Amino acid sequence: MGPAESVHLRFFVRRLAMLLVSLLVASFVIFAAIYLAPGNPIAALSGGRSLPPDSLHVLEARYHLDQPFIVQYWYWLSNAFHGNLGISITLRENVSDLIASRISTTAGLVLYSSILIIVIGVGLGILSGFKRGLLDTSTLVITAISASLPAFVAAIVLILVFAVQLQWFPSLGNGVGFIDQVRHLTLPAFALAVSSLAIVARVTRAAIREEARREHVQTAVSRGIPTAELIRRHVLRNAAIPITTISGITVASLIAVAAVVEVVFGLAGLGAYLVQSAQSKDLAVVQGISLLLVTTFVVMNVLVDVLYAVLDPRVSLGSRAQ
Amino acid sequence: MNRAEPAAGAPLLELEGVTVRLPVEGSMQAVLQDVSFAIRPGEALGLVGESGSGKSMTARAIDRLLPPGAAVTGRVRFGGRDVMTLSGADLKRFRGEVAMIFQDPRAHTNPVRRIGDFMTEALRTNARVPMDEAARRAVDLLASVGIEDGDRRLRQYPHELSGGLLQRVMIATALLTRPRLLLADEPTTALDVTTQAEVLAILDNLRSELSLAMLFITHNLELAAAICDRTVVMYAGQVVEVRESNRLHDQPLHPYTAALAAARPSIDATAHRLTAIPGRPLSAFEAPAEACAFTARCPYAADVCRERRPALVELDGGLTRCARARELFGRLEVELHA
Amino acid sequence: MSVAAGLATAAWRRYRAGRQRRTSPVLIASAAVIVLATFVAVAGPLLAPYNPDLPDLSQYFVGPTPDHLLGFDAQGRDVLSRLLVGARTSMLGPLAVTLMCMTLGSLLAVTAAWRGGIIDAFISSGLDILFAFPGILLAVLAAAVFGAGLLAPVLALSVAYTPYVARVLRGAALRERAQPYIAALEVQGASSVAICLRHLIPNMLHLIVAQATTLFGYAMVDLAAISFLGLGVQPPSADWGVMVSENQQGIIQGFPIPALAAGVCIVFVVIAFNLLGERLYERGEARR
Amino acid sequence: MPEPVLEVEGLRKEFGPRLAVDDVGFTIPQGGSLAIVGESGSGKTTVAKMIVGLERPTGGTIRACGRDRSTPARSTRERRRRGREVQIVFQDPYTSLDPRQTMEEAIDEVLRMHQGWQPKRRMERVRELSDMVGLDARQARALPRSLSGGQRQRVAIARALAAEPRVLILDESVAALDVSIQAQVLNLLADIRDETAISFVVISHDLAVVRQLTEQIVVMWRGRLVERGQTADVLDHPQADYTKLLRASVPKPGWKPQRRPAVATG
Repeated sequence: MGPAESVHLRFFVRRLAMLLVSLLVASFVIFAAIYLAPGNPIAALSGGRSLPPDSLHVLEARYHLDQPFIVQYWYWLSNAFHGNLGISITLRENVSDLIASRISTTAGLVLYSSILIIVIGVGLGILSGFKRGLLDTSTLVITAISASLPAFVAAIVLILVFAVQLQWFPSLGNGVGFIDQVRHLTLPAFALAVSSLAIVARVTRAAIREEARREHVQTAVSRGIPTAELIRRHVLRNAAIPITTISGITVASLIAVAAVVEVVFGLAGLGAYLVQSAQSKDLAVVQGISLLLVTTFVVMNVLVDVLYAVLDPRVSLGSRAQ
Repeated sequence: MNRAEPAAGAPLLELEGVTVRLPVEGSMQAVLQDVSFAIRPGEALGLVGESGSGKSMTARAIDRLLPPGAAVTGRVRFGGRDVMTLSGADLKRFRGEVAMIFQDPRAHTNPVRRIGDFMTEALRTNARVPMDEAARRAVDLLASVGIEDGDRRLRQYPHELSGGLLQRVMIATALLTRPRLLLADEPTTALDVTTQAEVLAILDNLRSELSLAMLFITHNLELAAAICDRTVVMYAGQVVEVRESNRLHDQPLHPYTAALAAARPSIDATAHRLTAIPGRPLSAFEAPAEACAFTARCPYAADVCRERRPALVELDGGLTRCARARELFGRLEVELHA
Repeated sequence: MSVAAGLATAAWRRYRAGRQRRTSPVLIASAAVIVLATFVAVAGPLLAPYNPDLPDLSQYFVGPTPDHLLGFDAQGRDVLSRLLVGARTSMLGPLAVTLMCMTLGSLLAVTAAWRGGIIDAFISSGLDILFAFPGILLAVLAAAVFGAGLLAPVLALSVAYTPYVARVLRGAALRERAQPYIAALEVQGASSVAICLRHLIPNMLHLIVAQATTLFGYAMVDLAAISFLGLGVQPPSADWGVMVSENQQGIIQGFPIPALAAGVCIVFVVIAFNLLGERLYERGEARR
Repeated sequence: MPEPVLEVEGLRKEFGPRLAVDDVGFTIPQGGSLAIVGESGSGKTTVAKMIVGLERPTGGTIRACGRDRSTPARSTRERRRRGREVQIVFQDPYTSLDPRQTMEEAIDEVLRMHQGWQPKRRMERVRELSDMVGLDARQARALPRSLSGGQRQRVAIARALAAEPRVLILDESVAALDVSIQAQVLNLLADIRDETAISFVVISHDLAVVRQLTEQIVVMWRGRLVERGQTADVLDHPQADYTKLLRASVPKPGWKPQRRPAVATG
């Protein structure tokens, strides 16, 4: 193994350690927040009904409520680690099972959106980065507006136009079967993607412009490298670093915003369930879903970092791009 | 390689009245004014000037690297062919025959590509030389610029090399396509003096081995005089003097050249005060249209200097753009160093 | 998330820098929208022609009339009046988030950049950990724990946004701190507080203001989303996010104006803040 | 021999595992001038930073005007007193001025810090200083961005002089200037030495500049002193191998670039 590889390895190991610390702290915050929540945990567990004393003891023992805080946290965390996230008080079911039944909708929505963001956002950015003129100008104007469009406003506009007026897509529900599900997810995915897509397009465009101006591109020109090669090997390759980064970070943050879109379109996803549980104070569910979403978010951010380190040979030496 | 051979004794590169205008805040401003000079095959020509004098712009004009929107008039000929009208395969061949090295090698290498990729790129894409053959030639050339462990270097990234080393890689890379002219834009300015000496020695050796012509751009008059056969001095986008290098310090033709030499402190003698040039260097677009650009700072400025821009005239085997060149000839050196 | 955060910073800066300079009409228009929104937020209840909270089910989704320019909402309340009154909470929440984030973020950023070493490492890793929470998620969590309302989401968003702000500003402060003019002042014997207050912060003010402006836009979007989800401002209080939520059914039933009107208000204000932020940043950079 | 105004002894600086400065020592008499020459990585700028207190020495002592300054100043008063002992002018005139401050404001700020003067008295001093460095009233009221490189460096010099220091460190202060402007600034510095009793420490890689400005010289190589003496002597008859190499590498008419016998790659 050469020195460069070992530096790389050290970077990844350090990054992994940071990931674990972040997750530990995040899980602690999630647990502590619920623990500190006003109100009696027994009342929360019982859904507010009064219980006979021996039932109380059973509950206390089952949830280790008679133990110190830190021990309770430890039980919760190790259970969570084994896939046991407790029981929903409203549905009387395992939180893990409830999550499992809804996860595919959210995953599908986020995936669909990500594809839209990467294909349309990056594509549009590249086109307007290289070609000045009408396309570029209109991209700039449209993305300036859509970058400021909240997902739920985008959602109602899409419903109004494509579901109510044109009736191309359904406005509510999950659908049955793959094709129908995709059809049901189309408007939600666009609503979720629209502002991120605009930001990705703008960053891509700026990155292309910036990289094309670089002095090393001039060197390549002075050496007679053909334009197509120049764009591929120097402009696109180098712009891929910021483009990957912004795409990755944007996609990661979809996880949280998906909740809003799921609610508007009546999708049975994790986010909508989280909101519903928050409203009904079903805290075990809130804890479970929060933990899952935070973990996904943190892991995706780490993946962005790793991808960045792979794309940019300088990063492993600690000279992070500023 | 198929080269258009110029007639014997003809210049390799020839600039004739090259004027470059760039769009600055909506209007076109001249950055080069009527620049003419020639480089013979194998000759080293120095190009000296302060900031804004247009020396880098001259190199860019020759290599057709001007920013978009630039308007060029006048002629640049390389091997007898008009550079401005080259296109397609001819342009590609021209760029193979004219190599360029820059002041900041780090900015001029792609940070995400390995040295080997950078060095062999032109060979592989333009001359269709296979990768291993190109790599072998790169390692050979690295050895000739004093880098012995070429195989390892090819696998490294630019940020893993020091500035001096990277500049030597740049030189080796420039020579890889077997050029006939090297445009060197302040290639040693960012280096320490001992590294500079080393890099220049390498360049000097290779140049004579390959009978390579060179345009050496620098702000350092002594440096140009030391390593170039002839030197062009530029001021405010204009050529003000062309002179054999060994006579540049002893018998300058233009007051600006003389003043520039006198303004530098000497390493050999302590002077209490220097003969400074008053004012600051003008950029090309600040230069008056109907007067000598140096008038405001020139101790010899007379009415004749303010009436019109002087032409480049021949004097004592050199060229000078000074209206009073003849009467001042022989006096400049003595008086300014008094 | 050090690298990701750093990258977000770089990307953010690129996003700004990629904008081309345009003439000031955009700036003037943005400023006008913001001034108008602020005025309405302050004086809304006085401007409202009708009682915004008085339901009249007979007027369910009745369209615009000359007396009721935007018609009635799902509960038969005057939409225009609700928009005017709703401006207050819609603007106040983001304002609170922005003030808290900018104060905390600037303080942490300048402290970290100025002191360096262990203090910087401590602040930076603390921020990295906070970076693990997406803003909306933290707000939902806060609302679940402390109950729905404006306060919990505002606090949660402030906490969630601070790392982003502090990251960008720390980078700027580090660059500024490395400038020789700061070293010259240190050599003169100026105190750290004086250098920071009189030189370092003023020289990054354009970035701070630009950040604040953009942040306001983000906060507005996220708070409106929280209210839309029913975890923020509670009905029947008038709030733009709540209004979209309450009148969402109208979209499908063919009465889009009440929901759209509130949505349009949010979008206009957010666009104005985003554009203003960009222009201010560019101006600051151009002046250097 | 007059009282030394600056004494440096056994100075040492480690950056992690890297030894940047090792056992550097010299003294400068009142009104004297010393050059520290060397190439990048020689540690010369680190020495300057330690003298002005921007870096903390790992070992050794620094005394200015008889007072120790090897450890960070504890009080504001102490810090300001050190400011009146040693001042510095940096290489880059573009970044060594606050972009939001005019020359008048910059100098006024320094005067307020060091002297208990009334505004009128301060304004007079600002005018004196701008005269001294050759800037007119309009330039003194201009922001740095509308001044040229040479003018900015004059502002930086005036600001350093406003503290009326005993020692002025010039850290490559003319390296970034055009030749014709460099000569003007070198002449200005020569005049300042003539008119005041100030001592110069000139940090430079440019041997000709050093010869112009200093009487004494120390040559640094990889963090250590390899030669010291009278500037003219050392430049005319270098003793250390490194000084000889440095001397031989300076281009001048008739100079032939030489390859070093052993090529160090790295």
